[in-house]
Amino acid sequence: ATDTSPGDGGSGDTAPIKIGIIADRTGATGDVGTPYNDGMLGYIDWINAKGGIKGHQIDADSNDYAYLVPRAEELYKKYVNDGAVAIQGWGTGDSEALRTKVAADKLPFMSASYAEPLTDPKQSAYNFVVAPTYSDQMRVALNWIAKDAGGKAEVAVFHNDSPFGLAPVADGQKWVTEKGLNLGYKAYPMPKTPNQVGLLTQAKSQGAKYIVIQNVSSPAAQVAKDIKAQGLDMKIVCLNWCSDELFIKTAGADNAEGHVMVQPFAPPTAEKPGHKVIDDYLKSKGSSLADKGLHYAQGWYTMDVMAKGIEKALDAGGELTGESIKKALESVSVDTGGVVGAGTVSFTADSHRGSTGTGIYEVKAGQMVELAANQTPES
Amino acid sequence: MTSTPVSGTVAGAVAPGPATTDLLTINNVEVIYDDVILVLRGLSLAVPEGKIVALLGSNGAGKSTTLKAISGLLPTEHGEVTDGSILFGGKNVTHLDAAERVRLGLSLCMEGRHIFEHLTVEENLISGAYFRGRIDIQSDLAEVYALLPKLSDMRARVAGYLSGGEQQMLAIGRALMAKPKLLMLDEPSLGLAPLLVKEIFAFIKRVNEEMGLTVLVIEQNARRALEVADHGYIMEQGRIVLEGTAQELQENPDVKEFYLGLGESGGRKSFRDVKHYKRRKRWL
Amino acid sequence: MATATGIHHRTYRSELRLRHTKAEYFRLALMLVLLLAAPYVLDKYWLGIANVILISVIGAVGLNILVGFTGQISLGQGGFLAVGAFTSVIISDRAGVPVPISIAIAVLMTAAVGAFFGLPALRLKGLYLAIATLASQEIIMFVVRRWEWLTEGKGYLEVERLHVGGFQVERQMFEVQWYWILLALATLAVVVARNLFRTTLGRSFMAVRDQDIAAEAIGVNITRAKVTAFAVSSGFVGLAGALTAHYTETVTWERFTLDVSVLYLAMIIVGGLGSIAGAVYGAIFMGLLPALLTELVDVLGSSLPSLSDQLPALRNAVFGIAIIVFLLVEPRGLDRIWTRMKDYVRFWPFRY
Amino acid sequence: MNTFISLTIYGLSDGALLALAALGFVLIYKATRVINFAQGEFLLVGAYMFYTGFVVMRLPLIFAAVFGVLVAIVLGVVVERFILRPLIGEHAISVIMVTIGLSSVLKALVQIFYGTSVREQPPILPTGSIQVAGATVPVNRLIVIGIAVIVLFAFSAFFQRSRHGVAMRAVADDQQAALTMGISVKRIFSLAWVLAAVSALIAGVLLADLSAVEQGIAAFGLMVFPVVILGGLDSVPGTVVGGLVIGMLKQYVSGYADPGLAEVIPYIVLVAILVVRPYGIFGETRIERV
Amino acid sequence: MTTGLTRAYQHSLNSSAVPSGQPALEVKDIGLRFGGVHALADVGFTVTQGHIHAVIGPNGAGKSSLLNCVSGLYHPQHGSIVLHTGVEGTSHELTKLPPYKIARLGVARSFQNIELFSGLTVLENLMLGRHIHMSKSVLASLVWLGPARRQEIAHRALVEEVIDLLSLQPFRHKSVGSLAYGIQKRVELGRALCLQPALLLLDEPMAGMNAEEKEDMARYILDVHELAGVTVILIEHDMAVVMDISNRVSVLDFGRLIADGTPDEVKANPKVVEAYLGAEEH
Ligand SMILES: Nc1ncnc2c1ncn2[C@@H]1O[C@H](COP(=O)(O)OP(=O)(O)OP(=O)(O)O)[C@@H](O)[C@H]1O
Ligand SMILES: Nc1ncnc2c1ncn2[C@@H]1O[C@H](COP(=O)(O)OP(=O)(O)OP(=O)(O)O)[C@@H](O)[C@H]1O
Ligand SMILES: CC(C)C[C@H](N)C(=O)O
Ligand SMILES: [Mg+2]
Ligand SMILES: [Mg+2]
Repeated sequence: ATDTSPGDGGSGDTAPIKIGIIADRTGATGDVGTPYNDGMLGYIDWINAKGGIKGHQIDADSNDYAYLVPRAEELYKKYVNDGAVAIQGWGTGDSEALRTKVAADKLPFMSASYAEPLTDPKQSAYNFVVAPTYSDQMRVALNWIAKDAGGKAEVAVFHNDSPFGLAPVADGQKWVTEKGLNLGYKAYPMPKTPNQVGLLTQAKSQGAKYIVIQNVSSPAAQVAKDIKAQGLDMKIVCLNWCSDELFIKTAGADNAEGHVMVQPFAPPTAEKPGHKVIDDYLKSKGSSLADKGLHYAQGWYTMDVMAKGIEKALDAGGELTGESIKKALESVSVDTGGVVGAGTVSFTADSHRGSTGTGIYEVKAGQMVELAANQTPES
Repeated sequence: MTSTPVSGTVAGAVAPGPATTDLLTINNVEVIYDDVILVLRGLSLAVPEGKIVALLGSNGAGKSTTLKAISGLLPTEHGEVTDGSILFGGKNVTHLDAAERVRLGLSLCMEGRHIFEHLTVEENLISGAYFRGRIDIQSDLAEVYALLPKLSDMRARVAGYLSGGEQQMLAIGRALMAKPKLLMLDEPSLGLAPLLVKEIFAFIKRVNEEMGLTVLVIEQNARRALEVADHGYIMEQGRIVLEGTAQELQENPDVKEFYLGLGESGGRKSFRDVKHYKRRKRWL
Repeated sequence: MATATGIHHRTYRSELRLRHTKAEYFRLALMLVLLLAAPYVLDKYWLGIANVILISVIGAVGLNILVGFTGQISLGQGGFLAVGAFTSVIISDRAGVPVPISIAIAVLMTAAVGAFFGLPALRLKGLYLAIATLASQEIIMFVVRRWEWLTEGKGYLEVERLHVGGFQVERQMFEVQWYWILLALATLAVVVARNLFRTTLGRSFMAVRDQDIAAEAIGVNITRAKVTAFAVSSGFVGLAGALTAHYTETVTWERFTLDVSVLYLAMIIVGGLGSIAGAVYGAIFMGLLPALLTELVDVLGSSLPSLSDQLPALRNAVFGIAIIVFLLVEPRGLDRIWTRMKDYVRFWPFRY
Repeated sequence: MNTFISLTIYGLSDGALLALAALGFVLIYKATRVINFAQGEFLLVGAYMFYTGFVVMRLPLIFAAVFGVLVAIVLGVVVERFILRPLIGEHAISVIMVTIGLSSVLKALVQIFYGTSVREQPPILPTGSIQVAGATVPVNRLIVIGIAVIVLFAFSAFFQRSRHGVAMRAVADDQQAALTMGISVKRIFSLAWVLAAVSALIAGVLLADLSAVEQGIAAFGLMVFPVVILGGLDSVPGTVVGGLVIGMLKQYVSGYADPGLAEVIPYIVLVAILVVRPYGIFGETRIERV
Repeated sequence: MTTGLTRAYQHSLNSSAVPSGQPALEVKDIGLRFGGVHALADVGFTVTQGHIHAVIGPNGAGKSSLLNCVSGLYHPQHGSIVLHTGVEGTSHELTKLPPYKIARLGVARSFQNIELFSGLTVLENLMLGRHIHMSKSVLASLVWLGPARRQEIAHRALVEEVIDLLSLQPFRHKSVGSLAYGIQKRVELGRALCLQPALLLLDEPMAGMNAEEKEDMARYILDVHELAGVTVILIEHDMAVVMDISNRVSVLDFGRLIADGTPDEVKANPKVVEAYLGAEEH
């Protein structure tokens, strides 16, 4: 747990704002969960140093839940009990498990899960999704593939065998049919093995030239290695959680070369204006955004969006509650300096889909090189 | 020790020196289990080199504990020698590691056989020679098989499936593979058929006489034990209460009554004659 | 007739009571007072933890029946919890059956599934069985994950807030009301399990554990005893699973992984194998440990910020170390420590 | 056909790694009757120790290997001496639990010192592929198979030819009796744990080279269970058979059938085998007589 | 054969209705092999109701195997074992039955190496001897109050009689693991008695005992035999005991029956002397 509040007296109107963070630092998705969580904590440190939000320090309680649902629930209860006004979560499994609870407790809940059902206020009243959903990312990926292949192609979807992995699978299929894309589409759950050749074999017999991966970086990198070792002519299209520097690092620049990434959060190499504030902050701490990678920025701006909501709620006056923050968020529009999607994240009372635009990158010489910016499913 | 070809030397041939030297001496040993259970209360005894000594006593007197103390097995049972000393061949071994003592020539054949169930008969025997390093043990094996021919028919059988008595023979054979200077036997006749009991004791006598192997033996079958022993000790409640030559003990009236099961008349009494009041008195 | 406590009984009946001495009745009363006072003393968070512990008590008691009393090591707990959870929710929410009935059905269902997965125990012993139950865990998980009908393709199930007849758990009183429900059921589970081991059926389980050949030779049908033990144990676990579902209001397979099986095993081992009280102590200990660690971490985290990065890992380390140290100090668990403490107090000041 | 060949090679190399990982597990069980739930973490620690030597300390490959082996030896000795030895004679499940605790601690230690993100390590084994009967086969996979064969062969030779094999089994059967044979139980126990740690190191390093230096290596350890049960908990040859069967089975299932099924198929096979042979294919039948 | 002891027991410890002198158990030509080992070859004899029937023979002769066949732990490859339990010749073929079913017919036993339930108390061990006579309903067990408790109390009465017969009073609530060897052997006998046996099998009940304890154990066996009239098959290596207390003796050697007769006949049989007793005394 990390208490980032220097605690400035806490007199009436500058009482610290309590936020609970459910983070995965050590669990199955800790590889990407750690920089994401660091990004949030960095942001809080940064804003507190600036004097907080309208004089209120953010008092964040961040704990690791190791991607275990029961731990997440326990933490959630603790935060509720400690009087948190908003929660930052992480996984699809726990976000879904907590969905009805946050609605009942009226606590705005953001998470790193971009599963589509979370964007619908009717189903999940207090969940806010900052990035394009996994399904949207999948749609963009499919559009891109159709274009890249010049029409007909076979697509194999490799996904993590969990709610997270499954989130965009059905929607992708639907998209292909709906849009009449000339794509073959087949999904394969990824087993935990030191090679993914079995899957690749199946993809090969399917005739797939494109492999969409909805998983974290390490297994995706394994696929890249195996494609290379097998000398297969296949292109990986990673969605958000494997579209990162880690993928390149783990696979090796050589093996990663030419693969494609659908990533709503601009990587540091894309040098968006919004990166500067993070980089400056990190430099002051003797580090840099390039070191930390894009998930740091992802955590940073997710927190930023929440902070902007809180700021607006404070502006509106009255007591700061989950309910007031929700209302504020539903009318906020946050400029992320080009880092998230098209640059701005905004919600409405009817839609908690913060943005729809995502960038597409290609790995070239170990770097993520932008192929297209701000792609939406419909664009 | 190299083995002399003639008549086999299962025992590490100790030159028959002056008969008075004690190979093993125990002085005032006190043993405590689990930090509280005092079992041996100042026990002293001596085993002269080249002799057979019998240690008798009722159940629970602490006989096995004595042998465990000598062979260093107490730590495996949360037991400890808290006082006194154990000298073997002049060397103080009171707190020596169990495996080390075997190397010095102290070999124990435990009560209840303790053979290695999953090993074959031959592997059991081989394990007996383990500490002697990389040596050629074929001749030693042959000797043991010659002494206990029944084992040789069963060499490839898994020991755990042998009958109780067969296992007992194996345990003794295994102890001999260590070529000890002092062989300690804890109730070797347990579960053996009468003929075999006779043979085992004859065998003990033989290795003792022919090879000068020193033996310390615990027995419930006091009659047999005293027949072959030179010397005997009787223990009760962790102490030696009586000591003497085998001859003396055999003639002692108490020993006759309680250990040899002989009536006042000197003849064996019938089990049917045991009166109920007797056991009432004893158990209630 | 005399017992170890020096009490004399005039009838077998009085001897068969679970408690004999004043001290025992006093402790029982004290515990009752504490349990009844809890909801008025604890805040929601701690009450929530208490509720989770109460559910684990039921599951741990069940597991101990199998592992501690019958000697059949099981790593399949998570799978059986899942069976209970899914069964109850599907029957109550989808078929519209009242929750108490759906829970009862879940108990029976899990007992049946448990008995089925206990069949390998008829041939397997010891650690081989343990690993076979690991297989049952993995297989049940696989089915739960793949069988889309269970969650209607969503991957998880949402559960309606508990309502029985006219009664509905209120949001504000959620933890408190659940506390009473769970306390009642956990107490029932403990009492029932203790009853079991006062009868010949329970004793036959222990006979199978201690010496199965001898058990058979005195007329215990080992096959039946083992399968019954699996069924009874799984029944408890099914109850725990069903309660987990209704209490947490979501069911996903992620809640029933191998980690959970291991955690339950840790409870009964740290608590004390073959002791109902031990299962309770173990559930409490394992339930409180992470929460207390979180508190500790909060304290340390603010005073040693440089350390805060390591704290998540430290928590794992502390968890592991706690288990290791525990078992090194007292391999027979908390129950044993408690017994020794009682003896110490009883004989004090005459310690020897 | 070439698909089949490449699946086979991949299956074999995974199986070889599994066999190596299982080897240590079996040795420990053979001598001490302990089920080591921390075997996966031994692989993890092994991989990270080699990484430390090779990448962090920039030692030449061979010295990095020596460094790794030294740490593995220390790990084996320390774990045996301070954690397992005091529990000798306690209930099997208590001992299992301790190894579960140990696994948690080891994983945490690796996290504390190395974090959770993937570490970069240059390839140790030659990369590149060769063509075998029309299939593309990566060279490093072939080498892994080779190394595993050598190590496994060396270990089984050690146990078959030397007295230590008998001594280990003797200790497992009856520690007291082993002591009366002059067999140092402590030394045998240490030996078992050290050998287990070293074989785990080899498996861990190879696995890391094929995949990556990361936390996930520990999870590989779980697959050891089907392997050892299949082969028999106490059989060294059994690990080879079990490892290869499981490795190839997973590969074929993920290549030809449902990849999701690949994760449970070992368990299904395991149960099937156990029903027919309750002590695995080569396992020693426990003797129960009255 | 009265001992001057009069004690009134409410329960009969003997469940056989076969009249004294009639065959209680007939072993017919049984053969048992383990791989290449012939543990038993064509062994046949009859145990008469009301006898103490001793089985002796060298180590490895197959005595324990024989008992194991009778109690169903081993299944002979051929031959048959018939148990008579009723007046009207109610008889059962045992060779194909599992052990627990044989126990339910009233065959109780002790083991060569004590096989008690070491985690349980003496009382619990003895109560387990009553297992076959008790209802095992899961529901009743869980509820306790009512039938389960009544049943416990009812059966406890018989167990107390056994405790009294074997003088186990001081050990009732002791865990059997902590008891002296001799007492454990007695508890094992007690557990078998609680079954109300039709036939009692004892495998070396006196091994490892000193003279005094042997006397006691012999007395208990005689009591069981005389007071309760239980038929006993006794394996024992102490010839003094065997010759003293048994009515009939069968001798095995290498899995074969080499002699069968009264103690005196057997003692004089040269084959027995050669294979088992050895020359001199006895
Ligand atoms: N490991 C132990 N822990 C505690 N007490 C023990 C232990 N071993 C033996 N004792 C106790 O020590 C006493 C002596 O036991 P020991 O085995 O030495 O007797 P013994 O003379 O060999 O008897 P027996 O003739 O039955 O073999 C007994 O009262 C026994 O209960
Ligand atoms: N389960 C088994 N598997 C293999 N062989 C067995 C088995 N049980 C007994 N034997 C063998 O059968 C033979 C008879 O054994 P048994 O135990 O019946 O002998 P016993 O007459 O009771 O001898 P003892 O007096 O030594 O106890 C022995 O050679 C033994 O090795
Ligand atoms: C990185 C991830 C696997 C976590 C992710 N946020 C999820 O949906 O579960
Ligand atoms: Mg003794
Ligand atoms: Mg026998």
